[in-house]
Amino acid sequence: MAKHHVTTTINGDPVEFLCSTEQTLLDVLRDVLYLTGSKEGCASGDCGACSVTLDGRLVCACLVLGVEAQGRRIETIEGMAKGDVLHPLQQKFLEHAALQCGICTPGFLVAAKALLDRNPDPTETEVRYWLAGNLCRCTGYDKIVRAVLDAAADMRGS
Amino acid sequence: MDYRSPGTVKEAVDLLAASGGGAHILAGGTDLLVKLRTGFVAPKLVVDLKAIPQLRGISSDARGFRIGAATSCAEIGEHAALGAAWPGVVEALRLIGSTQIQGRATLGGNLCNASPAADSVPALIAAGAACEVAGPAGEREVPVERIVTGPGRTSLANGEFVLAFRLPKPPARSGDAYLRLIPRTEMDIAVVGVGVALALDQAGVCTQARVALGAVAPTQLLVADAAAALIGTRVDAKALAALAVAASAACKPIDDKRGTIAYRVKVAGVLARRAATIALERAQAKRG
Amino acid sequence: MARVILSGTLKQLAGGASELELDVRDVRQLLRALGERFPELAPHLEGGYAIAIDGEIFQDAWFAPIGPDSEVHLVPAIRGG
Amino acid sequence: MNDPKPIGLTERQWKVVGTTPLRPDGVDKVTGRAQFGADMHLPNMLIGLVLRSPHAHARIKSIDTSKAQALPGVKAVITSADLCDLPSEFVPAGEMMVNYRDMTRNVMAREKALYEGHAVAAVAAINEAVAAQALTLIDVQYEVLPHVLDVDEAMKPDAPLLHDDMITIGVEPKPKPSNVAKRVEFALGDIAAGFAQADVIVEREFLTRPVHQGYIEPHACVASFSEDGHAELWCTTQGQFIVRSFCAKLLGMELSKLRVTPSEIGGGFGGKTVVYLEPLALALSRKACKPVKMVMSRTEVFRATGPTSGARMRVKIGATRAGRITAGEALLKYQAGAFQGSPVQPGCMCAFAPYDLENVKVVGLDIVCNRPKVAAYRAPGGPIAEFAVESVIDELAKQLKLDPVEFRLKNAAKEGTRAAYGPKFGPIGLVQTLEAARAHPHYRAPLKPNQGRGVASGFWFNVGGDTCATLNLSEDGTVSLVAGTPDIGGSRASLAMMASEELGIAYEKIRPMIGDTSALGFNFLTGGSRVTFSSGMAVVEAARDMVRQLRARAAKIWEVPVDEVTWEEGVARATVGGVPKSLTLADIAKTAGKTGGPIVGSAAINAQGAGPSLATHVVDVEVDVETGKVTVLRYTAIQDAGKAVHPAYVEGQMQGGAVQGIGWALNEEYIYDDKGRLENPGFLDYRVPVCSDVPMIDTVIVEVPNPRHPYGVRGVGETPIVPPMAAIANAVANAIGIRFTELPMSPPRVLEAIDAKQAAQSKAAA
Repeated sequence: MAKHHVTTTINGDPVEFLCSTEQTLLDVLRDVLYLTGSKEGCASGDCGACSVTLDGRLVCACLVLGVEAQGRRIETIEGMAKGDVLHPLQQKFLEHAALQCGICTPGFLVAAKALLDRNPDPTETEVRYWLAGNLCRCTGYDKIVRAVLDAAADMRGS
Repeated sequence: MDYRSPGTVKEAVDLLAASGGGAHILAGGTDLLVKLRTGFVAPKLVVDLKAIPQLRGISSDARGFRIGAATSCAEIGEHAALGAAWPGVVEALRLIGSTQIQGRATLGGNLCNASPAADSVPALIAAGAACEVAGPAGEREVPVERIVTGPGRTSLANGEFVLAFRLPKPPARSGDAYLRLIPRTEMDIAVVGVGVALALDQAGVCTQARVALGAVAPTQLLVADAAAALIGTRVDAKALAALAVAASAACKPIDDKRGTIAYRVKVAGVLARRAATIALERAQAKRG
Repeated sequence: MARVILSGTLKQLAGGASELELDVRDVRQLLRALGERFPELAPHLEGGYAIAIDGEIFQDAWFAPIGPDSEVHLVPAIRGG
Repeated sequence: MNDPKPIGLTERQWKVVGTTPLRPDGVDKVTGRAQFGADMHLPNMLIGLVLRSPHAHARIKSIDTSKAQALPGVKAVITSADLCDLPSEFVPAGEMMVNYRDMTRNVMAREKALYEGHAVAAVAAINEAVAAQALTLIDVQYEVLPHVLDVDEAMKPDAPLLHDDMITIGVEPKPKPSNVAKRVEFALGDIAAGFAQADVIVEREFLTRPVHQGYIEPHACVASFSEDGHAELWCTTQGQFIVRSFCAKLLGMELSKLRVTPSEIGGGFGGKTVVYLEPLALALSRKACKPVKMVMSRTEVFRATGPTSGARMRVKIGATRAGRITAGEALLKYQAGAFQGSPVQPGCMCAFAPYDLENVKVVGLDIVCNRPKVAAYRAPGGPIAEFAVESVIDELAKQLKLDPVEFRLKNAAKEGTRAAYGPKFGPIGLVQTLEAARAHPHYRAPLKPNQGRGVASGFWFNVGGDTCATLNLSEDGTVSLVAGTPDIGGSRASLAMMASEELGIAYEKIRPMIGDTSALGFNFLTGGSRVTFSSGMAVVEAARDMVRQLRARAAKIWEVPVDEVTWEEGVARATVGGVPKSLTLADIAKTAGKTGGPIVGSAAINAQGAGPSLATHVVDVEVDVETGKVTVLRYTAIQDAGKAVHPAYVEGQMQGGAVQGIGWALNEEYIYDDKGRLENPGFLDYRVPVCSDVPMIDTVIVEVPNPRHPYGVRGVGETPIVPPMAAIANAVANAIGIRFTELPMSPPRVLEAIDAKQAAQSKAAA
């Protein structure tokens, strides 16, 4: 089976790649394009470490075929900071010590950004349920939730 | 394994029919990709239905709502009119997986994956939803409860697929609700799911009811006895108790890694009572 | 003379001796003395045990000093996760 | 952000320690730049996959790899024949006692496959698809044997034996072979006399199930063997040096020929203190002479790594009416998995450690069964035993009509208390954590029907061990800090803070990194809550070494005796000919070449004197009595940190441990079918807590300094997982009047108990 030629946009840049049908978007990001910021924790959509947005919708890259990226717009963790300016969420995660090992962090940040893009003033409960698909085994979630709420407050204020 | 993304219903029907069962439909992919990854399925062809306009989006007409079978749950959840008309259906489909899963999962996939535990299905059945089915012989409309015939099995013929879901206009003074039991608050498969839809007359007496159970039998169950326990009552404590008994009695569950027979039977009754209470409140709220 | 206390498995291996007085000035001397007196004990002492000298635990520390009035316990080495 | 304010008991005025600067590796981790185990790519790299046993227990009659070997694109196939067989003896490896016979067999099955998922062969091929196809071409002939999963079955006289030659250690006369690897015993005082003095005795049986560490990053490595027999290994591990020791032994290599570089590590909790893929990747690379990458799937992680033991336990405690415990007795039977080595010994030692008891007897059994070999998991052994003991303590308090904190205070171990395992404690902070719990507003907050509050305390030893650290002073006065303990939760920050404190230069001037095995002498692994303690001690010593050199250089420059030069806040000062002189660290660095050469501070120590950390947790739960679902409403974790160097990361350890404990208490368990195959090898049905399951976890840091650490540090990482299971069980008991002695307290189990109680009540009423 010949590979598919896919033309897509990743973090605002035009990107072309070849992939087989079996390869997921996560496989393509990590193994073909070397965008290894999206992590594979489960390959079944249960951990959220590979969270990216696809045409603005939060998805698990492990549950999208690479070939489905054709003509779509993908945002990954690598596109979150603008130049040397961190996104407020990135900055707040650092300030709140909202990461320990850091493997889940890219997924949490992408997911949290998708939340704040839609809901600039979420409650703690809304944050917790929105992020329920992102597993963190280190922090107990406390500092992550605080960081998201604080980033939201900051972004509303600015 | 090849991948095709047809742009029309006919093209999709032809591809599926020509594959002789060797093709697998891709909608949201949240079940299929896991099955591909684990080797549970190994189709020769994957047919992505998302490029077909008839499978996308939500519209309403005199009959009610039409939801394209490949519309993502996230999109459906954002449709205010649908949420106001059928809050139980919407809360059910919003329970399918995480935010990430919501961005991809579809009603068509949730139904045709044919899991006894699919969250949207009991709510759709309770709401009296039907499927528009396309296939080599043309299109037909089928009640949702007739699609799934067993775990992983549907009544769809080779080349057929679900185009859209039809939800009727809700009757006056009606309400629906869906509740499920999972061990955590999110990310689990339902151990028991219960959808209830009911309508009241002006005096507050229940005139219509449909009660559907999930994860307690090889397919979702539409439980006539449970509905009968409500119809003609004011959905008071006695009726709710009878509903719980009827719901529990209808269960034919198995012991598995997600729950025991005894647990599912008991909790089906509890959730039926609680879901009916919410549906009642919603129906009463519409009274004014 | 330091007071050396064996318990549990070590006590069994030492033929039931639970407490003894030994003239030792550091951990290596202690291990040697125990090994000579209880040959059954010797293979178990190498690495598997830590030495508590007056309440303070030493692991793999031959030259940790033992005072003339020290109370010494042999306890299983702890590694942790 | 919330500003952690520890209850401080140290006198020293700190400048850096106790603040919460941003972590040095933080930006890399929030931008996706950080390189974890699976993120490494090398040119010409092959992909390796493992063939695993589908049977829980089977003799391997033959393995034919010829067809796989012949598949185009396959570059190497290995079986156990490609690894060294080694004798059964416990030998020191670094600081651990290791049985290499078992290790080589766990890494790759030899005579028998001992659990479903046990590796039996591995391939390396040009890509994953070819490697996967090659696995299907390997023909393994098995003779399936009866299997045994649990300790009670494994101890039956007719139980199938995993190892035909296993004779229980610690039993005289030597018994015939069995699945019991070892019996350990700890005793103090006279247990019979102790119980004779008791007015109230509570005795209960407990059952816990294995739980997985659940790190989000699966095991991953890249191995690259060169034709001259040298090898490089990149891997996600808690200890690059122990990986080197293990792999060199299993491959028959000299240590100097293998360099191991730890990647960023995506969680470990003890589960990455052993090797699985690493020796296989090296053996494949040695055969193929190309780099080989191996990454486990989540399913493989569950089937073949971790977990910690499940256990069957009996605990009996007696107390006087006045509330003094007179005796405690426990029998702990821990699953080891396929090879000996459960954490039953530390479990025995922890069981009664929080209490001042005169009469104690604890017996532990280490029992093999057809499950993956257990690996360390946060305070290994402690949470299991202490769940049982803290549950009985709670029940005793209730029978004595004493507040559970008050009862614990009456019996709490403190400085000078003889631990149940022998020695006397130095200063420890249990009493302070209990007093903080009692004083906390949480402890007095009102509760509603079906809600309950539970309390439990917990103990963990903490460890020290071999540790090196180097501080390299650069020409511009900045410092690169090299440590040898992988940073699993922010330790680079705390190490840089300690260097900053000691050198008197800004935290930002110090760049910490984790060295590979060629950069430093041997370091024991990141585990046992030892990093801030041991690497911290080494960093402080290395900094003091550097300060000595800085003062000497200043003395040379000023031509005064070195003891006239002081070092304060990063500046050397002396009075030279009546004139006060000063040189900053940067000044001295600039001319270092001229004054004697580069300045490097280093320390290579075997850190002794680790101080135990004790904790008390308070939790409120609500039970849905119709569905059996338990919801955690409020949680407060209180712990003695000795000295919290970076309080936010100390809090993070407490919060993370508490939530892991919540998962252990409520939902996490392995489910096996009747053939011994794992039915829930994924995060869908192995239910770790998700964000919406838990409330904020309040923390109180208590600081009872560890006198043996220059800054008073104790480890903090492990103790937080000890109290939650009992605290939650105690809370559930208070909510609905039912004592759970079995974990997890999942909805079906809770509802069954509620129904049984109601049935018993209506029967009694009838």
